[in-house]
Amino acid sequence: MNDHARAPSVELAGITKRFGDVLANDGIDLAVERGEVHAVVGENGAGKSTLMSILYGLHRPDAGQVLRAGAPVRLRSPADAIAHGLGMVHQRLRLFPGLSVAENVVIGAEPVRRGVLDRTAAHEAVAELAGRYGLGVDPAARVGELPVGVRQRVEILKALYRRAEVLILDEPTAVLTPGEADGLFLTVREFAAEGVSVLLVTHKLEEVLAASDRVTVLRGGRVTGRFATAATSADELVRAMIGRSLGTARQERRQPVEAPPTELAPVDAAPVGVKAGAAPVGARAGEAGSYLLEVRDLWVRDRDGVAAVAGVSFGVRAGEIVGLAGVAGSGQRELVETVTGLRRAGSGTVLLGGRPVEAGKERRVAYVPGDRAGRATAPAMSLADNLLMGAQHGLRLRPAQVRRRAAALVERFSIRASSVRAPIAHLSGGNAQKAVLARELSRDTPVLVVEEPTQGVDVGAQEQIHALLAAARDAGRAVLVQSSELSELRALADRVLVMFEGRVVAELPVSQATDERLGAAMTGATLPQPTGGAEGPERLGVAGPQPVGDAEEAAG
Amino acid sequence: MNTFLAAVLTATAPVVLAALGGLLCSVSGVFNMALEGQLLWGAFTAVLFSHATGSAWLGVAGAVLATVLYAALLSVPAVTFRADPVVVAVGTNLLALGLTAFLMRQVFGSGGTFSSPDLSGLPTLAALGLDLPVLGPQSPLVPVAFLLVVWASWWLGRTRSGLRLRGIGQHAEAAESIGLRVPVYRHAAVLGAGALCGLGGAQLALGNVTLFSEGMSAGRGWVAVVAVMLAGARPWLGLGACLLFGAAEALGFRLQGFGLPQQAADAAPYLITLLALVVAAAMRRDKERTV
Amino acid sequence: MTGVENPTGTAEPAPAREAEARGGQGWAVVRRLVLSPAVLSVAGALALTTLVMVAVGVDPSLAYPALLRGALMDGNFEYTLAAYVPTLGMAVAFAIPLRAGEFNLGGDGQLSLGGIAAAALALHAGGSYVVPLLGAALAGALLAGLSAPLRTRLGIPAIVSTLLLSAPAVSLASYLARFPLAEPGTGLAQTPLLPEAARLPAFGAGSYVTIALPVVAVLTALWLYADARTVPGYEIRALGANREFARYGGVRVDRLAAVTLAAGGAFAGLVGGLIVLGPPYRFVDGALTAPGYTFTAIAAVLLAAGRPPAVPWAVALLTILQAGGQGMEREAGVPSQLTQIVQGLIIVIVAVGAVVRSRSAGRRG
Amino acid sequence: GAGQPAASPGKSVILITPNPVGTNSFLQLSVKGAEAAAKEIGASFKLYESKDPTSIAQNLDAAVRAKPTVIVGVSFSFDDLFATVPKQQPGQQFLQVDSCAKEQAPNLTCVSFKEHEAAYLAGVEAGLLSESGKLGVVAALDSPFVHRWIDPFFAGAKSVKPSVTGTPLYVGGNNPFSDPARAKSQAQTLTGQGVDIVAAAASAGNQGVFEAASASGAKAFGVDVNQCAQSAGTIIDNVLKHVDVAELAAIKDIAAGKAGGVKVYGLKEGGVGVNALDDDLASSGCTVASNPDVVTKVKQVRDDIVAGRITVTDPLAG
Ligand SMILES: Nc1ncnc2c1ncn2[C@@H]1O[C@H](COP(=O)(O)OP(=O)(O)OP(=O)(O)O)[C@@H](O)[C@H]1O
Ligand SMILES: Nc1ncnc2c1ncn2[C@@H]1O[C@H](COP(=O)(O)OP(=O)(O)OP(=O)(O)O)[C@@H](O)[C@H]1O
Ligand SMILES: [Mg+2]
Ligand SMILES: [Mg+2]
Repeated sequence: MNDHARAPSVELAGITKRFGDVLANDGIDLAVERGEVHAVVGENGAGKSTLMSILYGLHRPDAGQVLRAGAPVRLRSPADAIAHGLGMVHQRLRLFPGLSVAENVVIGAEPVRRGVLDRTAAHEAVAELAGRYGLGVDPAARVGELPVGVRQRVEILKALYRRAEVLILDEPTAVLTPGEADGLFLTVREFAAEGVSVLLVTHKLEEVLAASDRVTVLRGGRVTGRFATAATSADELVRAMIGRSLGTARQERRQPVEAPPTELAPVDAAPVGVKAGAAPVGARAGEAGSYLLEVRDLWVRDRDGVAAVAGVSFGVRAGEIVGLAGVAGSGQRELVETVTGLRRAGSGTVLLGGRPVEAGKERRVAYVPGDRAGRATAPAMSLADNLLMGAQHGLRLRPAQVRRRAAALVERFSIRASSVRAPIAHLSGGNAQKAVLARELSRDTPVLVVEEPTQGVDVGAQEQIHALLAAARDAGRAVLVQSSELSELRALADRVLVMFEGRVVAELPVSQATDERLGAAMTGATLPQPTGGAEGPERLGVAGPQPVGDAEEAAG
Repeated sequence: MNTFLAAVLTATAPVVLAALGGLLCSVSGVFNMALEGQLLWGAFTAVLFSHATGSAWLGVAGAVLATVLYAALLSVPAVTFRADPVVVAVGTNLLALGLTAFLMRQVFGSGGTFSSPDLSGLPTLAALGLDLPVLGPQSPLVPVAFLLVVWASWWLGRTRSGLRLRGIGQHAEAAESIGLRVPVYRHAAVLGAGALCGLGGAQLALGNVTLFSEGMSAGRGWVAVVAVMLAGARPWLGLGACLLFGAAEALGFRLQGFGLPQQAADAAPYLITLLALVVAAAMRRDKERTV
Repeated sequence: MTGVENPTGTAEPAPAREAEARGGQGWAVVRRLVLSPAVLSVAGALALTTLVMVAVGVDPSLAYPALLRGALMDGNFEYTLAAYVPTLGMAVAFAIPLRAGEFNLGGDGQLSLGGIAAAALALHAGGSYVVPLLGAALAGALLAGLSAPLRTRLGIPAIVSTLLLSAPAVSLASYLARFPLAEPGTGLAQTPLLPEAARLPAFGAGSYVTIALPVVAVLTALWLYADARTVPGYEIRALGANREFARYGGVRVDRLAAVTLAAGGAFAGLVGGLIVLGPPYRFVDGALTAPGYTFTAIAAVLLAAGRPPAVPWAVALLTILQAGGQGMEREAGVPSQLTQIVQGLIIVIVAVGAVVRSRSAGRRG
Repeated sequence: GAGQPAASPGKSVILITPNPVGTNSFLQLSVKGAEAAAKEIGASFKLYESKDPTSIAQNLDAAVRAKPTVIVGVSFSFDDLFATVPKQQPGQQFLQVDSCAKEQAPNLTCVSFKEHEAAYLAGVEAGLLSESGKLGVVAALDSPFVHRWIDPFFAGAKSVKPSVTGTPLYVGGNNPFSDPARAKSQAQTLTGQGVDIVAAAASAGNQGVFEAASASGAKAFGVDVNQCAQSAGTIIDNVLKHVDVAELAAIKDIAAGKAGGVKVYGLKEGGVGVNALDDDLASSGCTVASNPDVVTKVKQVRDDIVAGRITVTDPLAG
């Protein structure tokens, strides 16, 4: 009895797991006490998800064992794990697209009345949970029709509903807004206070520092550091993770370069592969090229006929990064899809280099989609084949050349992959993201559109990706970045557009884009116009064709 | 008109039962193309047990049991070993054809058709004192078939196991990660489909007629497969497809009497079903456009 | 349907091959071969069928040699080849759209329509076999191509529309063969003999092996090449693996899906033409669909589990099984019902063996 | 049998069918005939079932290699092959049942039937016995060949009662020869329209036709063999085609060295008929037995046909 009381709530001892040639976990020891929030951090491919999957019975370790309250347990399936009081939020969402939110949350532990599903109770329970933790979802909505961010909330609700004694969260905040993330961590703390042990996998060190009690750092499948959160710093964690400190000038702004680049060079040619102490990322405020991407009074209706994009106008100049902020579902997705020609505009125009975009025709922008498994990759195809998509031309396919090109990209973008022939599904989440970025950045299109550029990407790679995007801008590209990470937008963008209910409700130069201002705009609150006279909240955005005129003036 | 309705109901009942089975499988994520063979096996075993016991009801029970066993030939390879269910179905359909014809010679001593005055068929509803003139002279399994559709629709939508089955079919990994034992549900669905095909076969051989003849399922299992593909996870839609198909068939029969070529009558149910699909799809699109 | 789960087949069990190379010692190789799931599944199938034979009083020592002779020896090989050619053609007809994620279950209809079109052209257009063959391919392509707009404009899956269109096409061909195109004065359900000029040249007088064999072989090889080594082949694979991904990558997904469906239909129609223009040189109603080429072909393609180069081998396995079955009936007096039983069992067991194999390879990889 | 010669290794009969025998009563009869013949001449018997023209050719090849006493091919499906193969194999005897190849070789014997004459007689019975004046036929498939059973049946009925109408319905579908449920449904359609006599020509579907007739108080005709016992009190008579008898005779002749030529079996030769003409009518179970005047009339029509006073139009000859 006493022993049990003292034993950690859950303990992983000597866990080793090999996938073919990849040693994903190499003798990992990790213990979590009752009521403790334990962060697990590490580079992409460090083995975090694998370790969590083993704990949840999804993979079986080659060596080592799992102990629960001091006693070894056999976890052959998630059913076993659940029986032992474990719950997990997966990095790759595991939801039923055809079921409603409420059904997704309660399935497996359904409320029943007289042998029949109690839908009312399910809806109430979900609404109550969602309300309590500030995760706004409609219990009756069909999950397949929800944006990724909202789906993530459903995944979290699932774990909350089950009230596990050990809760595993694998990158739960990857697509949450800061407000939602804060709400989640409040919840997590509440749980911990009730005695729940929480394992938190994340790449966001602020979250680690703010929410965890202890941290375990993985690198190359091994534990490279154990820290009490209170006694460590971001820098120390980073060093344990990647073996060095981050570029020091991350938050500083670089001075504008002298002249706008006259020629568009493909990113291939631009300096990439940022190493320690590489060129800092910064905005070159005020430097205006011509509009490479222009959106004029765009209206897009979704399937139910509701205006998802309602009269949006803006432009992105050569050599500029424009950020796109907004709560998930505010029309960003539809806007981006229309800009990239994957969706037909209801009315209005999108001009790329002055030429209108035609839906369904050749894509003329490089585009990094936010939905990695759904659009950005074909998980079952090889990494090489995934890296080719969009660049294929001619009639003959030269597999050797495809592989060579893939190997070069893998090398250049430091993607961790065992082989370019293996399915891209075998890559860790962050490495898959890097592969998509590698593919799109190597396209020599003047306009680059990126959704969630660092979704699920480790801090080292975040820095690298930011440098790549900045390099693209410096090479004279027009870059549109949508991110739910406000700090990311602030670090990257020259200007930030905020969308709310299908409209651009604010445009802020990066110097004025504080969390408070952005947050207010994102939730539809009116805010004092930062840049000039506004007639009302709706007109806060860049209205009508003014930017076009500006551009012409600037060009002339 | 009354006889037309009755004819449609009689002809459709075995198809409805098989389609319902296929639908349960498809909801659980197993594509069941073995319905044709299972229907045939059900018909044969129904006759076998009815003849042996002298009771049509024992024949029905025997058919259900025997076809559940036969369905294990699909469920074990496809669910446990994860073999391609379509390939396995091609095998079991062939097996059913050979096995019924072979056993028929062994048991009844002759090939081709077996019918006998000793073979007791299912009674009509009227004979059981349940006179429902609208339905015509039907075996009790006909209303049972249609009631089972109602029940399945309710069960899938409103019960715990129904919800879980739907979830498993949509995303097996997700189901596994909430602790559902996916194979158990899939086995249950495939074996349940076997039971329904047994019932359908019994209706065919002891209800529609009272005899067994080689290959007498005659494509009904394939019609059921089409219905399943049309219906997705919605039992009512499956029922609708079966009834539409049956009605078109019966109409084609009647029109033959007015000189419609037999080949056109054969084609009619397929073309009418396709036409109905096209009209439904076009209407859906129109609605989307006008909103 | 699991056929599309890994349609790319790109995951090569490279480590397995390396292990093989390393394990140069003969013993390990032999052991692995003997214990390989393929060998085990064939052995299992044989054991089970032997049991069935013994149970019903058929001498297996007569039946098995008869099976082999019936497929491969005594002049039977000619007929096995004659059955192999249409089955392989139908396999490709199913496999092409399958690579793009579309199921073509309407093979019988495309086959029949192609056959009757070839017969009609040969009888009424005169000339050589070229025009009838092209007409057959066109007929099949049009029928299968009909499913493409149904899919893209109205969202009716090809698997449904091809199946629904198949039966009416078979009926139409049957009607034409029985009435307008029937051999005059006989009332038989067949067309008259086709003119000499339209008949396919055969290898040897009266042989059932015609130039259909090289035609189908070359076309199959072209498909295998196109699939692995051309950009459209790559785009088709990507389309099958993830439609949204292909669309995002600039592939005209709807058009490409339509092309694959039509190409599959053309293959099936062509096979119909090749059968009809070969001996007995006429369209005999039911003769195209009775041997069940379509479903044998589907089973073979699914058995090949997304590895196109394996398709010809899977077709060969199933064809030999069927041809040999007839040999068993003739020589060993095995009743045809028993042949069906044996074939059914073998297909089930081989289906299991095929995945056990790919799964163990996947685990190693 | 004791008195019969034992099967000698040299002698054998090989029967090749164009389709699997299955439920096809005509093919079943031909198997029965060939089996009986083999027994009588002391030969072994083998059945080769085919499924399409290619497998027919393959089976014929294999049969030729086996060098049996006689190779029997059933139906017109052998017309093409038997036009060439017998010439290439002059030492081998061939028998074609139910059709005959053009340019007949001396080593090819043919037997064919005038089933339309029998169907006409059945029609006469139906015309005399129908009260509603509405007749129907349920056939497996709509094919000109099948009209040999349909058109003469209606013609025979009209010859005795000009006002009768006849409706043919076809089973069709996926397995037209073995779909009793569909056949029954077709028969119900007919009886629902007031038809009181239904002739069945649907192979395994016949039993379904009988069930429908029996349930609605209508009467039916069987085909090929005596089916009267299958539904007591429902079946008037059967359109008989004595394939087995003709085949037995032909094989015995060939074994005895009398090969070649075409033997046509009509009413005259007793190769086709109805049970009403048979001596054992009383024990046949057929209901026509209780209508002696009908039997008399049928016999008279038979005599007229045999004597050439009535010619039954063969739908195929047109
Ligand atoms: N199913 C699999 N098959 C083969 N290799 C795998 C598989 N799953 C993971 N790996 C490999 O194991 C290693 C660890 O992957 P894992 O997903 O655990 O990383 P991670 O730390 O979660 O990374 P990320 O932060 O990018 O999500 C990676 O190299 C990955 O490619
Ligand atoms: N059919 C193909 N086979 C193999 N690799 C291809 C094929 N098409 C494109 N690629 C790869 O994509 C890369 C990018 O193609 P891009 O459109 O930029 O043309 P490119 O660099 O001019 O190539 P190329 O020299 O083939 O014209 C090529 O260099 C090649 O590596
Ligand atoms: Mg991970
Ligand atoms: Mg990650």
